[in-house]
Amino acid sequence: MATRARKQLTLDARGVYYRQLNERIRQAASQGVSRFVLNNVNGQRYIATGLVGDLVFDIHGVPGQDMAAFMCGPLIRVSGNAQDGVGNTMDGGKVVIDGIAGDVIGYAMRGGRIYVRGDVGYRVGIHMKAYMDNVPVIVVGGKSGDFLGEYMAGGIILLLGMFSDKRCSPITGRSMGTGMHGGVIYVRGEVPEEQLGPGLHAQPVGADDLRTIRGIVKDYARELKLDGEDILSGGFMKVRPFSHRPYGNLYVPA
Amino acid sequence: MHYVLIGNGIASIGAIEGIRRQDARGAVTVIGAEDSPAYGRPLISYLLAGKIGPDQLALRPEEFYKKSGVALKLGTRVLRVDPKAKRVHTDKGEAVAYDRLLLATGGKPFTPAIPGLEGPGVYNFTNLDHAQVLISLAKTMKRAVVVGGGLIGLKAAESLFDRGVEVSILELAPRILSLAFDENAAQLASRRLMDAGIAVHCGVTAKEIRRDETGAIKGLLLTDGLFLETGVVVIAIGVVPNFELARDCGIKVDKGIVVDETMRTSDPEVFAAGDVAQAKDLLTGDNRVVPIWTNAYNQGFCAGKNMAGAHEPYVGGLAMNSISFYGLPTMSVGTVNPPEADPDYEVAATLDEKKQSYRKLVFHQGRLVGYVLVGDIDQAGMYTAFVKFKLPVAEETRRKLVSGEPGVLLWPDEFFNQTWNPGTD
Amino acid sequence: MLFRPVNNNYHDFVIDRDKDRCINCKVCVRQCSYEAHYWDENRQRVMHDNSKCVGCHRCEALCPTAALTIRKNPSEFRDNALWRPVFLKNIYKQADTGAVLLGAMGSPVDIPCYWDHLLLDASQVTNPSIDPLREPMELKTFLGSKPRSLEFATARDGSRRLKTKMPPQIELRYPIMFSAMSLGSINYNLHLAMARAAEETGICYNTGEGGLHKTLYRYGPNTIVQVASGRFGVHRDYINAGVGIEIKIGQGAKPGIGGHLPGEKITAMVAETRMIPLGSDAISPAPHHDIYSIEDLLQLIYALKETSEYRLPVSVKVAAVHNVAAIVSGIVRAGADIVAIDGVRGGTGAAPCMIRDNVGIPIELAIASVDQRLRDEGIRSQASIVAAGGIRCSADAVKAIALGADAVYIGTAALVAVGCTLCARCYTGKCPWGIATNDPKLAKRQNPDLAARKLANLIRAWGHEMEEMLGGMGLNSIESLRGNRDKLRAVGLSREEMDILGVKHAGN
Amino acid sequence: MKRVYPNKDFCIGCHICELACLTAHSKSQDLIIAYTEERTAEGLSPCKRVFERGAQCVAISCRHCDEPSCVAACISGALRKDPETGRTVYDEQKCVGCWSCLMACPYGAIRRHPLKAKIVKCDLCQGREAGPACVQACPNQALVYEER
Amino acid sequence: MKAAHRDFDFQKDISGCGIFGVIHKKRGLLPGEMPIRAMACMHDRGNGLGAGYAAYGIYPEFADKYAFHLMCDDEAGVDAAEQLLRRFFDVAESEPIPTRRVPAVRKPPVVWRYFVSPKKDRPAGYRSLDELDYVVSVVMRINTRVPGAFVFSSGKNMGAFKGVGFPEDIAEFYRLEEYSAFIWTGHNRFPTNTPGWWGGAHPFTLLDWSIVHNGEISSYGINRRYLCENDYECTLMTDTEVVAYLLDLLIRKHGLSKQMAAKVFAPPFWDEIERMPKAEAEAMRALRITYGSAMLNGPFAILVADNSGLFGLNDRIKLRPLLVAEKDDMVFMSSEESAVREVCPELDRVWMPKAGEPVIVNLEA
Repeated sequence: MATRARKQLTLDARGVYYRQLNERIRQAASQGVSRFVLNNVNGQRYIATGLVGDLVFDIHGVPGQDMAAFMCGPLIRVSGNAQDGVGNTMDGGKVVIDGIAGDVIGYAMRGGRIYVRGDVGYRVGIHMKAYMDNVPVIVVGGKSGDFLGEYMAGGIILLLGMFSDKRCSPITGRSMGTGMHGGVIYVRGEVPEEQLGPGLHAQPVGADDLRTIRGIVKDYARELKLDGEDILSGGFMKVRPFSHRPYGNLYVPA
Repeated sequence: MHYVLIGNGIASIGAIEGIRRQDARGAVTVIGAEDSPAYGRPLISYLLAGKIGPDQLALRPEEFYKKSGVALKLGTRVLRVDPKAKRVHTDKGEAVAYDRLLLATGGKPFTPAIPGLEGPGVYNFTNLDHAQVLISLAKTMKRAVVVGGGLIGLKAAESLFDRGVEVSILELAPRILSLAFDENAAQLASRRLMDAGIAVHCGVTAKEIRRDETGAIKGLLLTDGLFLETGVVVIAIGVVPNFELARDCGIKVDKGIVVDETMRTSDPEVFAAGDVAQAKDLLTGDNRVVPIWTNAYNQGFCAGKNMAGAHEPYVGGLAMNSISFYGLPTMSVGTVNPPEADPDYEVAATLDEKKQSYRKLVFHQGRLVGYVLVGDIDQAGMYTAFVKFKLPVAEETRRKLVSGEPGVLLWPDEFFNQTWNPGTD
Repeated sequence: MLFRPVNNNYHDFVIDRDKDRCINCKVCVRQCSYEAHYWDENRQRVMHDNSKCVGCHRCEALCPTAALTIRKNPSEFRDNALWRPVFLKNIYKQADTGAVLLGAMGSPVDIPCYWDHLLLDASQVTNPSIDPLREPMELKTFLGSKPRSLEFATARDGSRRLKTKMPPQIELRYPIMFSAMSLGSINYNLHLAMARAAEETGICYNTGEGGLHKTLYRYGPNTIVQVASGRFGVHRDYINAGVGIEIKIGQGAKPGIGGHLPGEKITAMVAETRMIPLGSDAISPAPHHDIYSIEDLLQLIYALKETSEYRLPVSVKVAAVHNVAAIVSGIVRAGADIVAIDGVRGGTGAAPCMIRDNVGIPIELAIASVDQRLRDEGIRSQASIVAAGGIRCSADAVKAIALGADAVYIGTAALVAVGCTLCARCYTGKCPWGIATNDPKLAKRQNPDLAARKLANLIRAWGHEMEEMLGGMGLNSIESLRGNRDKLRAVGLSREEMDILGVKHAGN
Repeated sequence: MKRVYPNKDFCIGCHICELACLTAHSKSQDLIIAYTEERTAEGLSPCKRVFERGAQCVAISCRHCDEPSCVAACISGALRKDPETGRTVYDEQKCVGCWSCLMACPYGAIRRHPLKAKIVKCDLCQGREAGPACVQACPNQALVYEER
Repeated sequence: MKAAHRDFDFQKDISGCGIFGVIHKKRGLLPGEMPIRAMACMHDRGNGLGAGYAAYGIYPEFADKYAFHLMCDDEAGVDAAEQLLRRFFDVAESEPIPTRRVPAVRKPPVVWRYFVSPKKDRPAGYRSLDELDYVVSVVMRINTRVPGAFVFSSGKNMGAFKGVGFPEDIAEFYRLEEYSAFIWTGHNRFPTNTPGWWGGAHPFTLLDWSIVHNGEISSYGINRRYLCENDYECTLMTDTEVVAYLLDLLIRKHGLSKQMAAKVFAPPFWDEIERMPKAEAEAMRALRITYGSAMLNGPFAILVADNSGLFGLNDRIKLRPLLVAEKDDMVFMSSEESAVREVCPELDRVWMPKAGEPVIVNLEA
């Protein structure tokens, strides 16, 4: 994909309001531009939000909220940190963040991949869902805040805990996987039981899981120029929902 | 346009209705040898049994011919057809010109060569005259022998028996109903007849009819040496196509009159239908003579439409028989006795002797191709659908068919909708 | 009757079967999805089990000999104004199960209904009432943000051209829409029926939060797509499928509470549309986890506007709660083009009873205070207001509009139109009327042809009544009614209530 | 001609059409009497038949085919096509109970009379002002009576 | 922003009427006798509880000054109002409006007129307003805050004369035959419910807008709330005031033409809009969507005058009569033809405008 000649547009985003920036991107995309280099991005929201198709974005700077929301197809590389809401309800494509990312990453995401090299904030991967061949994946190289994978209904979260600035924190915050009723969370190393949501337990991974992890890590390492074998050298545990109907017995007809 | 139909049976009725579907005006003339308006030949047994009166014989109401604009020439025999001049010559000395001609002359009873056959007291069972004679004879007659254990023979036996006559049936084959039914069905039917009091002799036939000096029949000597005393012999072995008219005027005949898919004979203005025609069989696709009531009507109908200018192929006849013996209904449709060695056929049969009920389904390459029902016949039409429409029979469907629960919901969706809800998505 | 918990016998209904009329035809047996009627082999006749009856009246409605009457169970506890039987029965159930009381549809408790305390005006002598049958009468309504003023250019030929760029609008032939009811909570047949009825009557239906089935995209011009916390079936094409997008924050029947579609209702079609696996629960959390503050709402509103390239108005639906006026003001300032407000009497497929019956405020008060607040702040034209939650008849709708709403949503009324009897057991998935069920055997009780016709009839009937009421007031266009509280008078309300509603007492 | 068309997608299997059919063809014209008395005493039975298969069901009766197999099969002339109305008409007087039509009709639309050697078949409620009773009674419009 | 709480508590008046207007396009002066006779001819359209006139071009010597007509319950009211007036304006001239005693006119208020210009040094809080808003705010202030005082006319080179009585009585009271004007409007009122209040009579004015109105505005409730959002207080218990304020809002503040303002008041029906050419349809659609709350619904015929001309407008299903006639440079608008014929028997052209179609006559420069 990278080898194909692409019509490229380089934009200096300094001081450009997001609405103009995104309008410009949409317009260019409709005219056949498929590679965007955005320089001096600083807080512009909704970059690549709602975009479809084979587009590539190289973002230099700090993109703003809801980057890649509802996105379906494009590849985004951020050479820095990202803020909150990356990949909100994202459908497909890939977001690679060579830094840390904020809260609520991949909310209700149902396809595509989000790779973060460093730490992520709270409520990452909540409400992720899968259907048939659409299986969203989030890989976090560092550590995550609380409520990772809350309400998770499908997809894969891979938490490595390796490239983190938070030396003393546990690999994940509290209430991981609360209300989870689908999908799987893989964690490199041990999962502190007290950090798990009610009813959840970490189990050792099986051969199938390892095959899945290996596939994901390979791509992750390639995108972020990391040593995949080093990542895979650690042990992995997994957290799965104890029921696909966690609240089935909570109610009685009045 | 003048349509002339020779023969006044069900094929002609079909033809009249077919012609009128297509052409409201053209003149239609029917020439019939018998004196009465068209009647249902199978009704003869009902008449003979006293179940219906002569007034109930007519197939169509009196006004039918008038409303259909048909001129009737009854009691008239056609002696000759002149295809070149497009005329038919009758025994009344008339020459009737036609534009299109239908030969619906039906079949004639097959009479075996039995010594002593010639003379009084021998009847067949295919026309009204004989039936009327038998009715009057039945008052005095004590015993009768019916030669032939097929459908006609059995019905003849039953109706005579109902008139108080002691009846014996002779069947050459090892069992009765050998053609249309299988052994189990025959067994149940035969049991029902015997329980009623009819004597059934299988594997034998008449060797000789013995007569007294007046020529009256004394009795019948059987091939196994038994002698049955009787005054009356009813020959009910079957019918053969009555195709002499066609043959004599050069129209191509084989087992019957040869017709193409539009029921047209080798003469383009002459059509044939009914028991005389050798037409397409639905299941095999071959042309053969299938002397079945329904086929006769359908062929007549199809011929009628095509005579009047349509070009609609005959879909093919399906052999089917429905007959009851003392309240025990039996039915057979399509292929019921598949070649035993052929592995492509599969038979599923359920027999319940106590309930006198029998169901036999014959499958061929994922399709139902025939069935026999005895006793419980209420689902018959639903089975017929599978045979007639050649519907696919998947596992669940097969199970349902075999367990006696066929239904329209087992039809493929698309076919169901086309059939029941045409014109919708 | 033996061998079952005692409180099963404290059932709510009894089935009254008239033996002279019952012919044992089993229509009731086949219709009752709760198996309250059954064929008794021993007795060789149809029998029933009162404890299973939920009071849906399906059997009564279909009994061909009118042999059945469903009655309230006459068995009563000793009179106690405080400890009414419902409280006792609920406690018995909870003591047995330790579970949360679940209810459905709008709250059955006696929360004051202000529609019943408001009366409409009519013209007499000094101005003429207008006859809607013969004179033009306009109900056409546009939802969306309106500019404060317009600029025109006049061409040389005298024709005028609009210079102001108009924000996107949803055009409605009647100021009524079908409320959000998700595919899954109700079945496809009703979605199709709503879509068709909306198309036929020139209004909109709301998909609810369960996505949009692929065959319904063709009804886009009459569709508002909803985005809720579960984000079921939400993707770019979905967002762009209709004429408006609605962010669901809350629901009148359960403000502050999420939703939960049980796995039983997740059939193949529902799973496909929601983009979730077959048979697993569909959980909508109480909040959108990307919205914890008003600026987050703004963020989502504009994410949706970006995704729809600013072609579609964005609506935000909230439950009517105590501070609704301030909340709505914030929502309008966050960029919403439409605000839908759902009052405490709003319907639901499932809600904890305590929430349903005790949280929220009536829609009448909410609309009045929101409309006034937005006018006070000079931002009323920036967003349209849609009132929802217990609109039972066209007069309710007219009153809502006179109080300040632009249009109303009807949910329960639409379901009643197709047979719902408010038995309030939607969450069982066994709706005998084929509404709140995806069981193919039950769902087909809703023939979309029939349902669409009934829904369209309802809209037209209400429309006609609204025209009559409007004509009676001497108005021939709905915009002259909107916010026109002069057309309302209160009966039996306190000064305080009238102040909030902004109406005078009748006689004044 | 107008015919009754069944829609299996919306047949709810209530069998009310059968009851309506029964009543419309009863002497009493009263469902209760028809069902409880005439049905047992006189063998009154409906021309409709409801098929069920899992969640599916459909109520069928005579299609009044353009070229009906039953008419072709009828040996007594009891069944024929009325050229004026297009209906497939049945004259009970003439029926001899041979069941040929029942066998020939691939739509399963013909039934035996429970007590007599006669068949029962839909007559589209001939003479009934409101049209076929089954259509009128169907609570879900799974039966329609229309020209197609 | 203004909290207009409990504004719903005001009751609008309900009345029937007769109206008349005449304009001389070339600014030829028409004697007061003309509108007086015309109105008298339509005597039976009123019931003696209100009548009034507006006249343009009557104060040429003070043409650049705002002419304030003030009515007060008593001298104290005049003093209070004048005191307020002088805080905001330089007063060039003040005098009682000449009147004569008429038996039919009972308990007249004290009427006074001032010719004023805004002070250079305005009081604090009023400095950011443009001049017209400044004038309006003072009018509103007097009308709402000064007990017993009411400004019933405040435009330049024009004046309103109104009160409780039949038109001919009110004309006699104000000695109108002594005035000449190039635009006259007149009004005869038939209130069904209001007490005879002088301020409630027509014309209703704001700056140099004057409105006479026949009919009832059924949309009053929402028109008033819409105006309230836009900082107009409707306090005069007459639906006519909304017309004046709406004109001020639409024409002066939003910059719409009279033509467009008329379309706001009486917009085309949706089905008509659908049949219009695209650009026109788009304009009308936007107009209705944006200004739905300013639509005047109910029966009305109104005559609106200002220093640029006269325009007449009907509601869109023409529930009230309006007739237009031309003679030379004069254009007449009236509820009844007889009133016009009374003062000008020979007419060049007479027609009834279509419902909702404004008739706009501008003075030539």
